[in-house]
Amino acid sequence: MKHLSIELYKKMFLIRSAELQIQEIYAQDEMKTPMHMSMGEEAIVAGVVGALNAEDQVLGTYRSHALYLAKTGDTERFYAEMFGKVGGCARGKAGSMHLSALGQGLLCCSAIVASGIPVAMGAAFANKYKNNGKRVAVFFGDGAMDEGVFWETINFCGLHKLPILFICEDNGFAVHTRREKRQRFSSDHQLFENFGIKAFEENTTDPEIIYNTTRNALNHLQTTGQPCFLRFHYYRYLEHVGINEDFDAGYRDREEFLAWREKDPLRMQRQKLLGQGVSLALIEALEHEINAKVEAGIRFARQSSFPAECETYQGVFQCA
Amino acid sequence: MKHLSIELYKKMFLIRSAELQIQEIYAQDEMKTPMHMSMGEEAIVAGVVGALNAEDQVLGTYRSHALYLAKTGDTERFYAEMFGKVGGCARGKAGSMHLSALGQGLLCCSAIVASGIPVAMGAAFANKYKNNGKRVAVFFGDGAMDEGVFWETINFCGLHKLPILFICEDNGFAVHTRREKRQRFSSDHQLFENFGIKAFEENTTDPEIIYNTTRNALNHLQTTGQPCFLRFHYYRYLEHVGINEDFDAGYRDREEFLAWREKDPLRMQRQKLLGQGVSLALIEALEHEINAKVEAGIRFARQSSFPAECETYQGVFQCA
Amino acid sequence: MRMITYCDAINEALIQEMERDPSVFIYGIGVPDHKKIFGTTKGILEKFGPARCFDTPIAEDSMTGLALGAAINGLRPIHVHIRVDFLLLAMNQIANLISSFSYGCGGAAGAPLVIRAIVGRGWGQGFQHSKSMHGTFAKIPGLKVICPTTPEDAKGLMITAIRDNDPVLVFEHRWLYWQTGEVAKDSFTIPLGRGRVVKEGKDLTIVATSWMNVEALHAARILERHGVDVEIIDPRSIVPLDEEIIVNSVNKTGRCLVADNDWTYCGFSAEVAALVSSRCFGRLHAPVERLGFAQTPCPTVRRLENVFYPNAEKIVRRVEKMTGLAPIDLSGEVFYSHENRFKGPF
Amino acid sequence: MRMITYCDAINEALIQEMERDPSVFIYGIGVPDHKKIFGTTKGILEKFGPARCFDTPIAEDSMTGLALGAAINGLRPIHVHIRVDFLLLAMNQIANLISSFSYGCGGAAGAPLVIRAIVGRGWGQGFQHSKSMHGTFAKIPGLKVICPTTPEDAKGLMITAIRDNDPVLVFEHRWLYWQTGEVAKDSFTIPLGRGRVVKEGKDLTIVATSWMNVEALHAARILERHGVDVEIIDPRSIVPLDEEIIVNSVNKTGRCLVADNDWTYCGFSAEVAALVSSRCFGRLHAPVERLGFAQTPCPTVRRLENVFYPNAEKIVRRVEKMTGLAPIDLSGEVFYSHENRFKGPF
Ligand SMILES: Cc1ncc(C[n+]2csc(CCOP(=O)(O)OP(=O)(O)O)c2C)c(N)n1
Ligand SMILES: Cc1ncc(C[n+]2csc(CCOP(=O)(O)OP(=O)(O)O)c2C)c(N)n1
Ligand SMILES: [Mg+2]
Ligand SMILES: [Mg+2]
Repeated sequence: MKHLSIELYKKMFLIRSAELQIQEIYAQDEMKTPMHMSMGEEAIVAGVVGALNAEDQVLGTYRSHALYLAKTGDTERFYAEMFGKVGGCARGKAGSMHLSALGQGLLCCSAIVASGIPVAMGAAFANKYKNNGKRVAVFFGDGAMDEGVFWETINFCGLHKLPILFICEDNGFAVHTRREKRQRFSSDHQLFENFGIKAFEENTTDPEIIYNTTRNALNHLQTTGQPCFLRFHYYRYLEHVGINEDFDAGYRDREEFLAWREKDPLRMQRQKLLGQGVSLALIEALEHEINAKVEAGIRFARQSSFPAECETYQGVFQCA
Repeated sequence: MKHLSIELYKKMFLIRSAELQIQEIYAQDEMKTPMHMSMGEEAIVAGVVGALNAEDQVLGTYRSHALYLAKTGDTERFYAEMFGKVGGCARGKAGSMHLSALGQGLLCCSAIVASGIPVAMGAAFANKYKNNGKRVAVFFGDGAMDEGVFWETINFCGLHKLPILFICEDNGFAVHTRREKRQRFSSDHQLFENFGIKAFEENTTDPEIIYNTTRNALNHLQTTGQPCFLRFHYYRYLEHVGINEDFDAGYRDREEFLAWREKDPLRMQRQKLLGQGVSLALIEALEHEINAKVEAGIRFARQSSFPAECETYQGVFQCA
Repeated sequence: MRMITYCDAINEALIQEMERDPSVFIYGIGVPDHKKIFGTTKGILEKFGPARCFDTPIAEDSMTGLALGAAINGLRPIHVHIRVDFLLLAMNQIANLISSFSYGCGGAAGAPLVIRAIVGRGWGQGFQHSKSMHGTFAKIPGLKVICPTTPEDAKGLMITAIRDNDPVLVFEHRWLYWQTGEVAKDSFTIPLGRGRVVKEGKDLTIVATSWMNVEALHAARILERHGVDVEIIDPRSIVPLDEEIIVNSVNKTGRCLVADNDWTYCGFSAEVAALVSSRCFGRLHAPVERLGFAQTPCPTVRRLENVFYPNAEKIVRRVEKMTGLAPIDLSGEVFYSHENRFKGPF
Repeated sequence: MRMITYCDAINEALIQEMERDPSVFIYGIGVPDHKKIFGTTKGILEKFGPARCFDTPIAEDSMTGLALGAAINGLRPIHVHIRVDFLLLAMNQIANLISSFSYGCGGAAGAPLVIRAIVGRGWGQGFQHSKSMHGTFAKIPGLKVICPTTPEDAKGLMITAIRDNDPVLVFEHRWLYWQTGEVAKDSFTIPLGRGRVVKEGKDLTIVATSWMNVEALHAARILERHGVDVEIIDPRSIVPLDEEIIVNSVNKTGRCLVADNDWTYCGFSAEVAALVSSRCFGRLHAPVERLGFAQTPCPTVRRLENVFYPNAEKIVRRVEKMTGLAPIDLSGEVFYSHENRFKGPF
């Protein structure tokens, strides 16, 4: 229990720390890639990924800093990709919006809304075909459910009972547009039931609740074969794309943010650890270690070289 | 009441008679266009179109002989289109799969599954924008609900309360594939409720039941502003495309067909009329008149000329 | 050697690859039904079962995503579309995801998948069932695109496509299904990116794609009787393209007609014309000419369809103009009409 | 005359047309939000209300169907996409329905709708936010496609597009938004299908699209100092195409470089090269050359992006080769870099 709390805190702290560094140095224009920040959603990603096995696979969107860090624990290839260096997870060709780590189970992050969802279905299909026991969790925003391909996918997954979790990271907005302006549907349970999919929902910044919900979903999948849809609410701290706040834009209130920040997942979990009797010294040591890892990642990225110009033409095909 | 029964019978008889003629003469290869026959669905189309006002608008699919005939009552432009003649509703350029009659409210028939559904939404949007009181009914097969665009469309229509009826002509098959193999979802009422859409369902070959269901739906739309989804079951008498039966193909049973044909909409309605005291002589006179109209349509088509070769290049743009 | 149809050649390629490699599976609307995609998938369900040969909902977008995801996880999907027009619903997956998957992970892995798309004229199919579009897909970097013409090419290129670690789109013209040719029984591959000299000649080069090779050959026979010796080049693969075989031929003949089974404007025929005009600059006796679909949506009525589609007669007429040949009397000539083989209904 | 930006010119065109014609409405993801599509939709919600200016779900396919249906029923929709890449999700509606609507009803009615698609380089946007694709859409008969370059063209062509009874796709390069130029305040139209001579010259013709006109002009200034007098032609509209203005220019100069803001393979540059090679046959001193995107998905890192995208420097280098000019020392030259105007974040 305590162990789990610490593990989840570490995952979250890595994400937060890594993004704080991005905020810190983005203005230096070394990272020429559009940043869709994860700040605010750390508990979701840490909780879900924490509940998965290492062999399980995930897919994400353009907003996948958290997912990459939680799934891989790596900071070097992460930052090198942000810096556009050959040491990056895609040799600098993909940038912030298209992180991947095939060996560690992050299969694809697509910047076209909802487009990773059917790809995740394909990955789950393959796992079932090979009967290898791996599960797939696909992360997407509430906006993805606007797209028809989402509905096509849940239908097929429900029909074929594919081993997949749909993780909706619901921040109530697609860019600046509220969910109510885009989606008429509301009652998950009833709706997804109809597609043979079990729905779960949590409105929390506690990664352990998310962890447990995910475990329940995985159990449900295991015992019934039914895919699960998990909706987790959170608040996007920063602007849609970029590293700044945007409460002056007028489409949402700073008050809302402040209410959420009261329950900031990092602060809450840290308090919980202290309450569980974890010593401040231990926590600080962990934090220190993670911060050092983040700094090491940035150092690595800075030292890595830019790809040679000829690399522009490489990697288009596997078999030339 | 009796009047309605007669009107619906006339609509159905026109459809059946027109298609019997197609079956009769198709082998002569004058109609070089793939035929997706309406035989079996007459009650649905007659009932729904009968319930609409003349100014209301409809859209259909490649399987829209019935829809065209019920909405327009025309046989000349109908057959001329089948024959590829300039007298056709599209001067012979569209054929059986793309009938239209803009002046009479048949806006578009698309042979890409589900693709007419969002177009119907646009038409309904325009009617609401202009506040002209017109309603749109879009016809599609059960297969159309496989496509994501269907879900996108009902979401937007539910959200914006557009004046539209979704008419699902459910024959349980997409080409040769049963619905259960393609669709996990089942409970219309619950499902569409979630999208702000009221669902209706009938399994009947009685056009008056369909007429009444449609009237109810139109009333519901009128009073609540909610779009409606109407599922009507029927049996496709012939092969998916073509004028023949296909019970030897093995994907469905002749027995099924025979059970449905017991309830053939034409025969049932005719019996009903007789039961209502409509004289056989009157019925036969109506039938005779309609058959004559069908024959006149075919004559017209035969006499109409083929488009000149230069017409290939015309009509691509309105403003050249 | 054995003579078999193009249809059977494809079927054989699919079966041999599925036997060889359990990661190959085939799916799509109607794939296992009794019509068997014009016969190309016959016996597959029976032999390999529903896990490796299955039907789908009518949901091209997500079903294409399925191919990509399965390919990432080590399978080799073959997704079949009975008309290429339906691929337009999957354009996002194809052009935004599949094409850039390898590049987008820095070349770490590819997406070995095959998309089979059937094209070609039918029974008055009209503007929504008549496209070809190999040029449209060829424009997107990261996709390989092939148009096999002969039964031998159909088998050899299909096997290569399945084994290739990149996404390959295969365009199959339905009229070719009934063409016969010699095909080895054993499995064999034909490399992508190598064209084929269909017929040698010295006066003019016709670069033809897919069914247009059949028409070009017919035209060449007619022209031969009137003293014009045409060379026909079938590039077979649109991406990668065998530029050399085209350039060498035109350098020899000095004249080039591109007969493409697609619209010409911004299409593959434009690419070949641009390529030839540039690389054979100074060796051309006349401008490169192009034949393709009329720049209109496809009409349904036969008379206009005949204007819309290119064929042997139009090739003859164009070559006459290009070579200054007097108009040939074609009144006795019987041109290919699918009607003679395949009557309605569609 | 007044100098305004391209962005303001579009905004003015939209507002003037919405004032003039109550059947015009504008919608799309983000259209009414505070970012106002780079400012092009500013003031519209405030002036015309949410019935005529509204946001949508992220559902490109159905939202494009909405345009067609509304157009059939007499409205004039303007559908906006902040990246053209998202239009690929609507390919079915565009290529299978909208393009053939007029033809498919025998010319009885058209589909008067406008689709605005923004293209152009940003802040390392990568392969899913970088396409251009005017050539892809231009290939489909029944669609009109325009790429305005100057503020004046942006306004005049936009107004024409809105009033046109056919579907018009407008490609707007985001870097152009901040370019300024003289634009009349009152409403005016510029006919589709007429190109513009951006700069007269006698030695070589550059046919440039969209932003490439800015780069070509820069290149021309450099080349001028070295004795090469370049003529620049902006076709402005891709469909219909003003062939004559291109052909006349190349007949005069004898040399042609096509600088297109898109991939070259099977693209618009291939079409122009084919056209010029054919119609100016015998008058060309050298083969037509083409510049465009590298035939790869677009990489993110700046150094490779610079290889991927064509620009003034590459034009200069290409013209040097085409004209036999000695390499110009460009070390002192400051080439356009959006970075100088627009720093991250994206
Ligand atoms: C198909 C498509 N349409 C539009 C966009 C532009 N876009 C980028 S992010 C976004 C909002 C997505 O919202 P959501 O899915 O809720 O994710 P969030 O950003 O809130 O995490 C939009 C519309 C896109 N990337 N892809
Ligand atoms: C997008 C698309 N995919 C595939 C097809 C091929 N196709 C034509 S009809 C059809 C079945 C449609 O079934 P349904 O909607 O139930 O209509 P029905 O034929 O039963 O009336 C299919 C798959 C198509 N026309 N469009
Ligand atoms: Mg969101
Ligand atoms: Mg059906």
